[in-house]
Amino acid sequence: MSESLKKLKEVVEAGKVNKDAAFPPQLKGQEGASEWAAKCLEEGINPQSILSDALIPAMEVVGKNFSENKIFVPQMLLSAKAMGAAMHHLKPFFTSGDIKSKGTFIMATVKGDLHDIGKNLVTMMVEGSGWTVIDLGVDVPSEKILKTLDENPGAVIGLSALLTTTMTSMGDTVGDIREVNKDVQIIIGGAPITQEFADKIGANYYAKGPNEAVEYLKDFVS
Amino acid sequence: MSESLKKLKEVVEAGKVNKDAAFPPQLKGQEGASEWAAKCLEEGINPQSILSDALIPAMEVVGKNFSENKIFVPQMLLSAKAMGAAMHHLKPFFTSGDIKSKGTFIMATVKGDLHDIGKNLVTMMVEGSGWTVIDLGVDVPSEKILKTLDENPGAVIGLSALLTTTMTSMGDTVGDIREVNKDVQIIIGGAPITQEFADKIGANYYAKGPNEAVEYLKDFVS
Amino acid sequence: MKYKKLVIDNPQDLMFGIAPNPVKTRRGLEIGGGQVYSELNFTLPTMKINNDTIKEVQRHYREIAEGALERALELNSKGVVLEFETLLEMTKTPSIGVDLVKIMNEVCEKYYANHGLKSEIRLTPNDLREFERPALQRTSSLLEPMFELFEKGAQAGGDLLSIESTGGKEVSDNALMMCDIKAVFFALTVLGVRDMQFIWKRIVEVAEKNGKIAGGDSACGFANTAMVLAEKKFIPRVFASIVRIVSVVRSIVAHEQGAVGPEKDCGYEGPFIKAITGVPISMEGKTAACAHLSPIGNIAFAVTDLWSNESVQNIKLLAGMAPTVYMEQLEYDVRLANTALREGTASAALLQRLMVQSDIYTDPQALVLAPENVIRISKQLIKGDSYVANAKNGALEALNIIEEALASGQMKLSDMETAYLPVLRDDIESIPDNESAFVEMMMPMLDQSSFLAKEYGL
Amino acid sequence: MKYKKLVIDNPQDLMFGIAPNPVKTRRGLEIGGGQVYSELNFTLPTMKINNDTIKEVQRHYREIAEGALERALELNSKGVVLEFETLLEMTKTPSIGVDLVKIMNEVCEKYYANHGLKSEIRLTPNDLREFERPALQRTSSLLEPMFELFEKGAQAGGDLLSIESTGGKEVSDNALMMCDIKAVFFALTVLGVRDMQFIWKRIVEVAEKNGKIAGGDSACGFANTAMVLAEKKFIPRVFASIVRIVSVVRSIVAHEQGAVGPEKDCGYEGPFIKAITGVPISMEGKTAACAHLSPIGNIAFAVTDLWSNESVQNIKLLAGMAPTVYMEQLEYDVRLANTALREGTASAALLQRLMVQSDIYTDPQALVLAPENVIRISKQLIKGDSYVANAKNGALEALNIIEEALASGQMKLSDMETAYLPVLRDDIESIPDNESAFVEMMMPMLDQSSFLAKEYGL
Ligand code: B12
Ligand code: B12
Repeated sequence: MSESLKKLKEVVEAGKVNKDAAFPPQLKGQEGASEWAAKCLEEGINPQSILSDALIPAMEVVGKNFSENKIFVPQMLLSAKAMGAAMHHLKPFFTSGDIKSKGTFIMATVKGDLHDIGKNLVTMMVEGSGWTVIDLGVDVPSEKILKTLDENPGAVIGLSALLTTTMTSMGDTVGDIREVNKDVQIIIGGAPITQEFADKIGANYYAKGPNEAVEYLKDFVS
Repeated sequence: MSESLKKLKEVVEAGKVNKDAAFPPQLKGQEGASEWAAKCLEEGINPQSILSDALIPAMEVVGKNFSENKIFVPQMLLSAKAMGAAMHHLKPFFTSGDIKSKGTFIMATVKGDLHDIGKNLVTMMVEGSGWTVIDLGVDVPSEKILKTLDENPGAVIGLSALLTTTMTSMGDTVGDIREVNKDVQIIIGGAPITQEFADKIGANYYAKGPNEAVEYLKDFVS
Repeated sequence: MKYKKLVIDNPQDLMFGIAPNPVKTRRGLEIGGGQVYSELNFTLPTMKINNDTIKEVQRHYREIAEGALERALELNSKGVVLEFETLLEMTKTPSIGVDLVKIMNEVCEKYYANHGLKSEIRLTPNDLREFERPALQRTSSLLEPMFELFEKGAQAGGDLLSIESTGGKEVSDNALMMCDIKAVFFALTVLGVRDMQFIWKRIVEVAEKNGKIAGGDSACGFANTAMVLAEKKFIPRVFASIVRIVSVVRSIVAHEQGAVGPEKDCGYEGPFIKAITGVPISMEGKTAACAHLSPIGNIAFAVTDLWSNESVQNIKLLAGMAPTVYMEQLEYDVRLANTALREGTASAALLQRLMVQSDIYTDPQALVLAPENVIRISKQLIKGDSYVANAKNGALEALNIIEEALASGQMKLSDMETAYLPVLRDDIESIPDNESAFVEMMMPMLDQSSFLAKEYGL
Repeated sequence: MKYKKLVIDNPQDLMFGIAPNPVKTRRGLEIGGGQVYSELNFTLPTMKINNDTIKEVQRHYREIAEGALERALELNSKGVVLEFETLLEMTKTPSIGVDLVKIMNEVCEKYYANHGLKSEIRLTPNDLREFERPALQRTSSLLEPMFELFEKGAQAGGDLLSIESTGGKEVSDNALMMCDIKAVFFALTVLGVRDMQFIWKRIVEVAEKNGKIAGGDSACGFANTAMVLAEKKFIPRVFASIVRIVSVVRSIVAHEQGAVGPEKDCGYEGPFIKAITGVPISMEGKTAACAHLSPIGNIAFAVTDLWSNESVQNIKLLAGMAPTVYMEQLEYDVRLANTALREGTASAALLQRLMVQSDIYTDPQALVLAPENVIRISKQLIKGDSYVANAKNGALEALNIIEEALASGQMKLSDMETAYLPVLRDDIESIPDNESAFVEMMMPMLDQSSFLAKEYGL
């Protein structure tokens, strides 16, 4: 593996976004994900390899550390930001088809529900694992999800609900989606959700947290 | 109302079974339900009236007192026994058709469940309200209930379950009954049961306690 | 009865967390050794147990154990007992129960190895014999799966063996509803005692053979049932409080047969048994409100060594699964008491006094659990020459205590309640001290179809 | 900030059940008047709220109130607060919420008239404004239904008015996840304070106009969220403990505007606000494990006047409906404390000490709640000339306290935790005392699309 790829992986793991970034303090003034990604491209490294051999593995380490309580969320967020900064340089290659995303993940907190801290974490981790994520925000009506699904055929849907009252709204949403599309994968989560509930409303999977979602998604790479 | 009918009502309320009965102490040596029922018949009082004007009203008072925590279970049980002693004299008139029972109530604790204290209370109170009760006991399989229903067409069924595991057995029992008979009234109860659960498994009614059951049954007098 | 002298005869020595004969477990719990531990109890949510669901059942028990121990660890717990009280199917097909013990024991072992968190499983098979009516207490073929579960479950990691045996319940059920105290005496001091002798001899053998701990037995189907019925206002509280005392002579038999504790939680005989025998006990109070409401939320803690929640389903509350939630609640109760123990006798005594004083005069069932009264009653419970006589003396002393509290004005009871006091006293006094005389007196009065005398060696 | 002097400046005077300015309610509760009361919180099980279900919704709330008060009566409760925290639909369509208040008030009235049981409803509409993003804190049309519910709900029997207002949350949400303490300061001491001034002026007006009691506001979406995140190990505990301190200067604004207490439960600013203003407070600890796990199960009780369970769904546990079960658990906790209060200062002080000592060094969030530390920090929280400066001083004192506990070896924290201490200190010290200087400093660093400065009068 080239030195630059290694470095890129390192700085993403460390959460160093770019040279100017103040975090982490011990890398102050050094180059970050943005610079190293550019350098990799300059060196002619295959963009797909940049993604698959540096960015995603880095985020896997980060995800693992997080799930083992070895780092806190901010560190994970910084790594996600660093990955984002690197991805910025890779954007054109997605458009040109040189890199393929693992797929599209549409994420929403359901109608009537405003809780988004959990959703945001999931979004970030799924993104970090190489998926293209479309975050529709909170209090999202079914129509909006269906429209987005229409525009992104083959996407996987993630739904979040934190209130006992909006769990039923989650049930409705899944129902609405199923009316149009029987086969789309729907993953649900949120503190009050259980596997039984997922079965009941016809969702495919209940994920306790982001890591379980990332694991499960591995089967659906397009 | 004749003196003897009044007396009969009084002794049933008081729980005085017969002359020999030790309870209640203040009626020691006095005549009880058995004697007064015989006397009523001797006096030529209509058996239906003995039931409807003395026994059932007495048990209604008892039920009300119990539900208002004015008496304990033993007092209620003694009244039920007193009523039973009086009913003994009325038996022939049921056979002859001179008295009509309000209907038949088949009661059982479901398969796998041995709790019967609650069931027994319900049995007693429903009996006291003028229904013919068939108590099938505890740990009762569906077949036994269906057989009894077969022998007693038009009967109402009561089911009791106290365990979270036997709640599902209650669901099965209701399912089995419904396969054969869509219309039979099924009332369920027991500490873990709720109205939602009743709706879910297709029972007609969830009764919190005996009084609610007696109230509900009023609509189904045959 | 074997015991002739109280091991603890001073109320001041009756203290939570401290038992004269503490029990040390494999992973290092010292129950009664100077601190109180949580005893978490749990059960399945509404679901079937069969071949199709068995994986799901196992998932539940693993989730329960993981959730509870993770939370206990997080809260710096000093140790936990997980009580696995089996449901019918798990005893009928012992392999189901044994596999669940294995699963939970794995979790216990993991937390012990990785984090030093001490935990132990109390294995409590349910008494299958009551499925036959009338029950065949001694000759039932159902004893076989029960003892298979005891034996193999113990080997699989169920280190503390217990049961809530049901000998005498055939008579007690009706007796409770009729408030027939003589029949209750018969159920507990004749049938119950005889069945306890029979079954605990065998349980102690299993424990000794497998190097495990024979815990104890509580009269759940008797005394706890009476409390639940009294709480529903179905029977008088004074009656329920006497049932509790009578049940002591029945449950203590486990220890006569060699059970070393911890005694089981849900009959509340514990305080008396601790005073008489010195074994550590388990109790349940406010934190068992999930399983039943009670009038003894605080006072139940006063002299306990394990603190239990009796039972909660594995369902989701807003914070997480209910057993995890109850683990936290137990731990905080226990932590408060252990802080007092660490501070020393004066602090512990004050905390105990607050627990006692906050409940004592609200209900006769609370009243009899005050340490002073426990000692007074326990002295009577060992005075006589037969189980019957002991129960009689204990019950009469409890009546004295209730009447004194009423006379002094400290306790108030409704007329409906107090009306039962003279009736109870008369009835109890009419009971002969001698077992055979008592049996002779009772036999004609009992529904002979409900129980088989010869199954009790009568 | 209005307050320049502590109403309670001696830790010994900071005691559960006793507030210098107690609040007397219509049916005779005296909150802070010498005893602690339970505050029961509850919510619906999984279900929709719409025209088809409204009868069922009402049935739930009636059942909750009936079950809880019946149990409280049974347990000789001295009084209960029922907190009705509304769900979205009940505020959006105020008549739904008002009808539910009526139903519960009827139940309260019935138990008062028939049995003398005192109870009161705390009406807590949810803050609808956060449904618009970015929120229109001052100009939103959603303020209308919110205040309609306040007004008509108060008239229907919601005697204590509260809210968990969300001004500043747009900034805080992200700040918590990033552990960006400067942004947290901005969210709470600039945006939060300004929004509190706006909304509490109006709430106090409603209360005064209708002869009702303006209770208080807790920074649930800030400090409680931080605690939940820390409990999940998502953010450091030291960070969460500082957020709690900073939130005090935001929540105290309700009282500057005229709210008289009881302060609300779920942000845990209470102890500081009690020391500074003398109003009675509500807290939640072990008995709120149903709603969230926490590291402050016992210490949360130490100086509280109401004891809350935060929230539990109306679902069935083995003993009965969960709110009834939690009512019992709260009552026993409260009864213990009230027994101590009745015995006198020494007993109460000892019980408090046990509560404090049992948790204090297990977590920085517990540490800052110890009465001594509450007083130390409160002194700092009123020293400065601006909300920002006060929060800064308080937070720095909290850091001092944490560092002292670490240095003395009494508290242990992982390296992951302690690594944050110098970072926090540097960041906090870099904050200017002056609000406009702080705003100037922060504006460029914040995501301007997430909040509207002018909606805060900036
Ligand atoms: C923070 C919070 C808030 C914040 C939300 C801030 C925000 N931007 O999200 C604020 C203050 C705004 C808020 C408002 C309300 N809240 Co709120 N809130 C909470 C709190 C304290 C923490 C939630 C949280 O962020 N947890 C941390 C995150 C990381 O965990 P998480 O969301 O569970 O997500 C994780 C997993 O579940 C999973 N996950 C989540 N979603 C998904 C989706 C997928 C696809 C996957 C794979 C995984 C996944 O991954 C995440 C990471 O592990 C909870 C308490 C609790 N015990 O959960 C109450 C809580 C959820 N809220 C509650 C209530 C009642 C409300 C309000 C109605 C209060 C009111 N009356 O005003 C309003 C409702 C507003 C609305 N309509 O949504 C109640 C719910 C009770 C009920 N009936 O269901 C709770 C349980 C509090 C309580 N104990 O009473 N709340
Ligand atoms: C007494 C009792 C027993 C006695 C039963 C005696 C008997 N002959 O019935 C004994 C000791 C035998 C027993 C055994 C067991 N029990 Co049990 N038992 C109880 C207890 C303490 C009280 C039940 C009771 O009688 N209540 C009084 C009566 C009057 O109330 P009720 O039954 O609810 O009935 C009222 C209403 O519900 C209604 N009603 C009831 N049925 C019906 C039906 C109709 C049609 C209608 C209209 C109304 C109605 O009317 C009644 C009057 O108001 C409960 C605790 C509790 N909180 O309920 C545990 C409890 C039910 N038992 C429990 C358990 C676990 C068991 C065992 C499995 C224990 C074991 N491991 O051995 C065994 C199971 C045996 C079996 N397979 O059934 C658990 C259940 C947990 C779970 N998973 O669901 C409970 C909740 C105890 C606990 N907190 O853990 N138990």
